[in-house]
Amino acid sequence: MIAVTKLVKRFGLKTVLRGLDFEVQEGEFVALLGPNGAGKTTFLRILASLSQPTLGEVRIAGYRLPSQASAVRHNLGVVSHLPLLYGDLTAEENLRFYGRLYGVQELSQRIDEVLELVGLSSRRRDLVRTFSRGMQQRLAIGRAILHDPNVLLFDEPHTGLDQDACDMLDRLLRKVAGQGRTVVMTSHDLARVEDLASRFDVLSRGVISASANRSKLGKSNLLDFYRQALAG
Amino acid sequence: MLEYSISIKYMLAGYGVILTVLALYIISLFTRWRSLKRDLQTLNEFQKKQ
Amino acid sequence: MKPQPLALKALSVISVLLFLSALGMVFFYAPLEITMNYVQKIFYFHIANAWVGMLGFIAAAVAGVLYLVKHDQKWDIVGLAAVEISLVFFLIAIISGSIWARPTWGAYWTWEPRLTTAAILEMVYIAYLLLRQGIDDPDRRARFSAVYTLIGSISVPITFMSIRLFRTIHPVVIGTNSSASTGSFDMTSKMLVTMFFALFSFSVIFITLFWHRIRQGQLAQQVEQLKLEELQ
Amino acid sequence: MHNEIHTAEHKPTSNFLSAVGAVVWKDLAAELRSRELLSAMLVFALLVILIFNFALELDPQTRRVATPGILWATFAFAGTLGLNRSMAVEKDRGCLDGLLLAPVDRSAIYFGKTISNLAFMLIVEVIVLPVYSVLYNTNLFNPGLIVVILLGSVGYVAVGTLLSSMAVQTRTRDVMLPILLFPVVIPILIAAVKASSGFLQGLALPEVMPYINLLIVYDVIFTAAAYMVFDYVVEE
Repeated sequence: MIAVTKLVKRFGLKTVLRGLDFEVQEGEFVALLGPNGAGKTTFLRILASLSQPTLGEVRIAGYRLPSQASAVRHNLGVVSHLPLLYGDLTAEENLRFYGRLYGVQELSQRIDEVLELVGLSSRRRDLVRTFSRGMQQRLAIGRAILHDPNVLLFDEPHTGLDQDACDMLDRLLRKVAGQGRTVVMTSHDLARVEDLASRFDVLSRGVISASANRSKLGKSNLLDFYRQALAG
Repeated sequence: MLEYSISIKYMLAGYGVILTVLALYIISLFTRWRSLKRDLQTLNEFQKKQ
Repeated sequence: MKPQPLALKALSVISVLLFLSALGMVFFYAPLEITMNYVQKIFYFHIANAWVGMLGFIAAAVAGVLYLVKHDQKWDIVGLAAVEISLVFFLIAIISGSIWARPTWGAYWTWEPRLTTAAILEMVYIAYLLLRQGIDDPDRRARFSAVYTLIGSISVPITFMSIRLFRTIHPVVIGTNSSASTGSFDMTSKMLVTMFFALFSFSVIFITLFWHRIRQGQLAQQVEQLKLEELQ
Repeated sequence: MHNEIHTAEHKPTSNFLSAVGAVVWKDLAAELRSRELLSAMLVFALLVILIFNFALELDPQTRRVATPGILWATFAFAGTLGLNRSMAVEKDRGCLDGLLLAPVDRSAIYFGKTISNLAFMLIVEVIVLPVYSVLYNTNLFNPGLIVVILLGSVGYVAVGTLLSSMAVQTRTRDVMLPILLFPVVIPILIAAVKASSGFLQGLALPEVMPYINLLIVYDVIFTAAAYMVFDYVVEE
């Protein structure tokens, strides 16, 4: 579903990603781990078609970036630590706006479905500005799956949420990931992703330095695995 | 017709400004070059130490 | 940084010689003008400086387009060099022009199209430098700089045209028979020779300075890279 | 539950226009509710007029000459306020990324933002004109003036939208826009002031036409230029 080969990203003269290889099969849920500043967000922005690779090849759902960006964008849903929502519009209006940008068919019905899924049906006519951080993040997930993409990218979605909101978010993430979608999620919080992901990849020094399937990894070994990966 | 004494004064002022600004620019190019060289040197030394 | 190539060293020497010869020609070869006498001698260097400013303006526009097409930092360095030189030489042209204007028109500043356009161009270039200062990411800085030079290069000629719709009092030296506006004068052949020699000398000086300034930009880029590596 | 995957099979033009429409609709709907931007622009515009009143001691004689200049200075100042705010809203909550994630042409985003900025600008102008007329007992209802204001605003907003999307991405975003914008919109201000004063003084059309033509030329050139370079401003 996602195939990245020899990806290099430079900002001016500063090299952030140095020949990174990365592959995700359909239906996998990959947690992308790594310390702050390792380039996780940069990498995810490249996958999201928001930033162009300096060198290397990126393919998502069979389409190449950046030349076929429009086709990739149709297949992509993104949730970042910012909500990407307009505070002065209601929940429903926000979804309607994004739905029109994506050209979603039978939009009203789809909005109902999505609001039901993220548990915000009762607040659909309220301004997003009045929502709590957790509700905004749930709506952001609704926005990301509105056009029914088959690849989802989550960039630190738990940022700024309290425990309850995090748990609620996790349930929702499982729900949307479980529909056969491919998911890549960045995080620096191991405990958070331990139960969510099916695979753990560590990004450090500009490359994927280690990768392990959940089945191979004993439950308590994630921390050891992570430390080893960072130590090189 | 302009009086010679006045005309000469303005001419000198004009060329004075032209030469001064040009000289200032070249001096600034020079000093900036030197300070960049110095930066480069310290950075190189710093890298060697590590 | 490679040592100065021989061509650049030769150019520097030639530039100094040409500058001194031009200065000599202005004072010892060109005849005194009848009505304005000595102050008219400002004209030769005034126009030569304005010419260099113009060359820089064109070079900056070309570098801007090339950067947007090629996406190569090299053109950003060239663009910055062109803008800086253009800024300095137009500044000289403006000041020397006003000093000439005082005894001729009785005021330091007249809202004459060329003078006003040059002043507005200075504002564009100062805005350009401020814009660069406000951006840390070298890639974005180069992109925005190129876009802004492009907008400026289109706007400034239109500015000139629109001010031209008002009446002009600037002396029109070449290309028109009307000498109705005050301050215009007939050029003798010796004056013409002096003017063209000054224009030629300053063109060479422009190339020399431009080259030096580009080399300095490359050095600055090198230092910036080393600093970033240090930080990592 | 799993719908058909929407791949890039939409007709590009209808997709383009509906994306432009969606952006405009979104901006107007949000503004209609909060009225933050319009009220700030309006209050600011009225304050500028008030300041001009005291700064220039607008007696009836001066007023005749100064009115076009005051109007355009007011529009230009209030305009930067609106442009800045309109783009800051996109940047602050990551919405600009949200727009860029959508499978629409970047120029659709540019035209959408330009049209809604133009709408805000025109609304402010429509309110300022009668207020100015009443305050200074001057008749500003002149079809020629309306055309000039429309043409001038189009050019101003075409460049302003491009530059404001640049300005909000800088460290010095609060002060950057007027510094970037004013030196390059001078042709508009010159032509618009001259054309406005021509119409207000009842000059014959041929005398005003050069300025109108200049405005049209500026509008066309800058809309085209901004359309071509907008990608470079938003894409990384």
